[in-house]
Amino acid sequence: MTTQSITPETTRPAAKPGLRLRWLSDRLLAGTFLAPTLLLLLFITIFPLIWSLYLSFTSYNVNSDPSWLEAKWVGVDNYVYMLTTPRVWERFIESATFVVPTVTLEFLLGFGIALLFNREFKGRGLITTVILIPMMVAPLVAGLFWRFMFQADIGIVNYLIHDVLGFQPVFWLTDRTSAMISLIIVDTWQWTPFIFLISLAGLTAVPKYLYEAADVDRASTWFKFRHITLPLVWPLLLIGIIFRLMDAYKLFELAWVLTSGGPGTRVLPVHLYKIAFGDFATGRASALGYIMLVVIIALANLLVRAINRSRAAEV
Amino acid sequence: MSSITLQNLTKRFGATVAVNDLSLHIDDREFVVVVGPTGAGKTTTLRCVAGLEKPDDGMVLFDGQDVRSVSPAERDVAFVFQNYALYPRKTAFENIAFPLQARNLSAAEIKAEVERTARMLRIHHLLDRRPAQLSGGEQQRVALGRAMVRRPRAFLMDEPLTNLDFQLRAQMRSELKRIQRELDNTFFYVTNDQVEALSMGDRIAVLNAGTLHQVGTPQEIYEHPADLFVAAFIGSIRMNFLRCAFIADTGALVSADGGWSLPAPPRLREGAQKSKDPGQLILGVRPEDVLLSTEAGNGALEGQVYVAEPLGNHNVYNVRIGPALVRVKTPATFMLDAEARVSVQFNMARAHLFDSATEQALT
Amino acid sequence: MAEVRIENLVKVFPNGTRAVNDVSLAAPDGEFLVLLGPSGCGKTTTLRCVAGLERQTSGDIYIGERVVNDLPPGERDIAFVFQFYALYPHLSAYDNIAFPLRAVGVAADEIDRRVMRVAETLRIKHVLRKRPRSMSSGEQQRVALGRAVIRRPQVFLMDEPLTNLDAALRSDMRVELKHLQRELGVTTLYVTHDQTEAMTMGERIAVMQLGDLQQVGTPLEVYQYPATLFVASFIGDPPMNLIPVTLEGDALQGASGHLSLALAPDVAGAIRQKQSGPGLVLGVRAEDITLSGGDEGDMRGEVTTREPLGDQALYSVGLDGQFIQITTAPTTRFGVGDAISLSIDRSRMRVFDAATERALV
Amino acid sequence: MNVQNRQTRSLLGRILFWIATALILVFFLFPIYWILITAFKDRPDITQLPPRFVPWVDFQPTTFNFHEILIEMEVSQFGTATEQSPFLGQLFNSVIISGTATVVAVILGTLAAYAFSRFRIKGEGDLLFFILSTRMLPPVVTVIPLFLMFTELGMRNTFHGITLLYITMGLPFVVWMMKGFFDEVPHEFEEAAMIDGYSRLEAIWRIVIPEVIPPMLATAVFVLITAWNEFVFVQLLNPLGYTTVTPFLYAVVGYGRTEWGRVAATTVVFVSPIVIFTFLVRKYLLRGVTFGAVRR
Repeated sequence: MTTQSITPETTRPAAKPGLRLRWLSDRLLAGTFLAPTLLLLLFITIFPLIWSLYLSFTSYNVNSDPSWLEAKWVGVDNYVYMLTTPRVWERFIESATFVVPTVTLEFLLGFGIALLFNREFKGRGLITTVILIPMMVAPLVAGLFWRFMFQADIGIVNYLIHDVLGFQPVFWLTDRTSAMISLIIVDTWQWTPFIFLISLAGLTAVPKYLYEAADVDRASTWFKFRHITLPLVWPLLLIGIIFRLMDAYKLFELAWVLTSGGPGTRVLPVHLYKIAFGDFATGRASALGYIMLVVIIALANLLVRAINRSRAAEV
Repeated sequence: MSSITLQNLTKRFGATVAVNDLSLHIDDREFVVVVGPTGAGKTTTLRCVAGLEKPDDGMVLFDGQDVRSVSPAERDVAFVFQNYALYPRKTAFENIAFPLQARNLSAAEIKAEVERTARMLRIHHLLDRRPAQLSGGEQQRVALGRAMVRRPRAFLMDEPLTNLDFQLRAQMRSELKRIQRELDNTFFYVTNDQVEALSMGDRIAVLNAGTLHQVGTPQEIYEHPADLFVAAFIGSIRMNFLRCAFIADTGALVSADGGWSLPAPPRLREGAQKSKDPGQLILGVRPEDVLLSTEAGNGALEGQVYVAEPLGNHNVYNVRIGPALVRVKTPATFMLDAEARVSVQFNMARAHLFDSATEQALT
Repeated sequence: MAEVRIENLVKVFPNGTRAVNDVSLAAPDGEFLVLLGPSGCGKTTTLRCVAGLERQTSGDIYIGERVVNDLPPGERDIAFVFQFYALYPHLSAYDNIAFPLRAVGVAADEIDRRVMRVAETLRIKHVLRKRPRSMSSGEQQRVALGRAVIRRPQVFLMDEPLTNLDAALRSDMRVELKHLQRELGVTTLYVTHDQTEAMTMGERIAVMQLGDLQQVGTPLEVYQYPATLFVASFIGDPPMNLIPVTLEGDALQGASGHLSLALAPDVAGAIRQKQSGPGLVLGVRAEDITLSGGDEGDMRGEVTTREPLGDQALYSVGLDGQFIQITTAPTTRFGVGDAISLSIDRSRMRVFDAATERALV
Repeated sequence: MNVQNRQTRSLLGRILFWIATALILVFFLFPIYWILITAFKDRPDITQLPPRFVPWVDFQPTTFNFHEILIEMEVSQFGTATEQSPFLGQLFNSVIISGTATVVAVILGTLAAYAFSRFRIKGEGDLLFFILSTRMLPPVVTVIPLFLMFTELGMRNTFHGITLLYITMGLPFVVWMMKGFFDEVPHEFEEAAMIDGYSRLEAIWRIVIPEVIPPMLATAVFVLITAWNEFVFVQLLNPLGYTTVTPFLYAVVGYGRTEWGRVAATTVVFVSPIVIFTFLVRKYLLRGVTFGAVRR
């Protein structure tokens, strides 16, 4: 047998003994791996949500009612109230006044900076990293930084406006309009880097040969931007924009820290917080929370679709 | 060292049927090549044998024993993946030793076995490198080493040569064949390259779209393709196919556009008569069975050179005959000008006839 | 239509890689010239310099009578076909093909006429409304060709355009592309790593390795008379057998005496005169060796493997630790382990200097 | 070599480019610089107008503020009475709470991610979307029922309550990130090991996990940062026990006349690890901030 020249006479070794958990089928393993995560999410996220769904149909007040079990069932009254009272609609509008300009500004700045930095230059790696620091710090901290700089008397921003440029100082955090502007500025400061990061990734992923083909074909710079850059970066940008829309809509901490939800910056989440923990109207707050959830779930759906589409395009 | 039998194997992924009612027997110590284009179901078949996929229907037998409930680890087969699946953080030595560590072997035994294998594959000097530091060919050998280091019941190979450049591929072909002879073990080898199939297999199974088209020795497959697909897929220069009709009165084959008529020898005549519709036939002629000449010959067709392709050891002429383009293989010394008018003769003794409705061979 | 001439082209990349090393090369008007070599040999860089997509470090590039060294790609009157086709993703096939004409302001009806004609030739009329993403790779390939063809440029530059197609489609496209080039008569520089493509398509082949030009010649010249060991090993399927030998008297001797090949005195003399050292390499093609069962022949060995390939059989014979490959008619039936003798066709062999790697005779 | 390069080559273009770059850097980095130097200023220097920009030139740096927050804090206007600063204790809480939450979340999430990546799971897409959506919920909405639940179960002001919450907040992120990374490890790796005689569990432990250690560490850093930065929940759920740094920071601002020096010093101590981590995981930032949705 020719085998012998290369196969010394050893018997086929038996499998190593010991704890190998071979009886664990893939099915069982999948269940074991998934269970803790799903259970925790059910216990800490879903169960309380269902509870609060129940409460949203009661007149429960955490301060005055002895127990939630005895809270009065009021049907859809809370929802009706929340959707009909003009105060809530004002909050929706205030939220929109914040979300739309902020995300637009972040998009323009972030994409613009990405276009600017989409080239080889000295220090590119370092600069593109330090620019990202704002989005890593807590919104609370970002709020503190700027609250300090926006101080009407000793703040550096007013020093610049008044002492250097010679304009009237601005009461940044106390005036209705300028409070909103401050909020927009700070959010832009913190989250433009996010759009920048996504845009830059999109830009560097555009295959170079497309631009070369356009060069050979004598295409203009505008054509290259319009027909090569934009369509190829857009799927990613869309993901970034939807992320930002969701986050801006949820924004709470920044407004809370900057103005404590003062005039001009009482966006929806701040309003909700004040109903829940100022008035302790738990039932009503739960109802408003659910109204907010509907919007956020719609946005999340958009996001997942955008992600899937850009994944499909990658293949 | 086992025989492998597939019985009515079927595997679906959602709505797509990857393998459709496949039956195939591989003898102990036989080298069987399953060949087919991408998506033919070759890899799925192999993965069912390895136990990496569960068949929806049918079964896999090793030495006549159903292995349905046997896990991949206990099937005791070796598998070489197309992308080699070498562990990037382990050295070549550690990669090859990995299967042995699952068994009761001392470090010294493992070392001896790994080095024996490495020497056989001539990668002994590379054992302390990591996969990233190895060339494609060397990685390929390490992957083979990991399969060979233990003595499995069978080797399953999934396109192991596909990622090599062609010079290396040719070299590895004969080397793999030699290794199989030395190991004297069962090889179940999957490829999309008909050259590999012809050159390495004791027998070849041609698979397309999950269906087995033909099983046979390389010679049988090449000389007697069972249907149009096999005829087109096997052969380095594709077989020529010409639509024609059989005229029973004259015993002639007439081209679909009426441009030519050739007398059919008895073998083709018999074949044509087997068809339900002798008016719709396909004549198949291999490029080496076409004869070109610059002088008009008796019964020859008229054609014009469309594109000439010199390959060094032979030439391929693409010749227009009416609307059809016929590939002709000639010796390297046979030179024709571009656009030259030529006469073309088919070696009808080696021609094939297919039914155009069933696509089955009639001869 | 114009001649393309490259003189002393050197390209050094900023990281110090010398991609192209003093290459001079000319493709006469209307020629199909193939640049062939393994990846990293500098063939694509050369092509990109001709296109103006890279600026050469030194050397001159002529298209026709013009020096185009400093012209941007758009002004060189060339068309470039990229390996990945480089179709504009958000334009239809029609608009992709029409694009080079629109860029120079050709009238709409003229554009339409020309696009239709090109689409007809390339048989892609049915995909004109589709976008690249929804076309097969073969269709994308044709659209990319269409975009190149429509301008009637002076030169076609093609960078591995067939690499991403499957085997059957590739051999069909080879024939079509070659035919199309001859019809149009446009000078073409074609880059590939596939020697089959080079042999079958090129009027001449320029073989490159590591930035150096190794040989330029017709397919048959580079096949039968390779100038260097590299060309011998890169061209041909199977590649040329290369056997280390020394010249003793008027005979070539293998390392262990299994090979002895008497040469004509004038051939031996020529080798002796040109060789730089004792080491020589005998190069002989697989089809230029005949096998026989008898005792006479230039070398003896044992069949290691026999590979039936349908239209021929490929034998490997072990000799001094290497394997000699021999192709024969499919009907020969030597078995594995058979002792056989091999005879070499002396009129078709090549002898190389092992040190300089250049051909001596 | 396209147009962009040619632009950069022109001198005017380069000057404009660097001016723009400088403006961008000032906008994004000045606030950070300003807090940093404020932390090293004396009380009078902080309120000086015109402001003092350059240490040692404009003002003399001092560690006074750090002394206050780390060791003892003046509580009267005249610097006579002092008390132990609560900061160190809360810093310790922050470290152990976010640390524990990170370790547990990464382990559990990694297991789930492996299951999603490798096994065929019924309704996989829906489950994944469900997991993602829990993370997208506005904290102000979820904090209401959580507040009630924690109160009912006596989990307010406890270590396990807030840690459990942070684990759950980190899980969706770990699952999505790690699923992406597992998807990139060829499944042939485990298959080869399983054919070679190992069980799947061994294959995971010996082959797959070593392949994903660097991205797993990056994922851990992101979870850690999220827990570290969290404010709304800890403020409401743990005001009296196991309070972390964020409520402290908020409180420092709140004490009537704000002691900006203390705020700045606290912030510097609090943010420094974040800056270091940002540099450590810069390769994974894009994936991190998009839940692994964008992989380039």
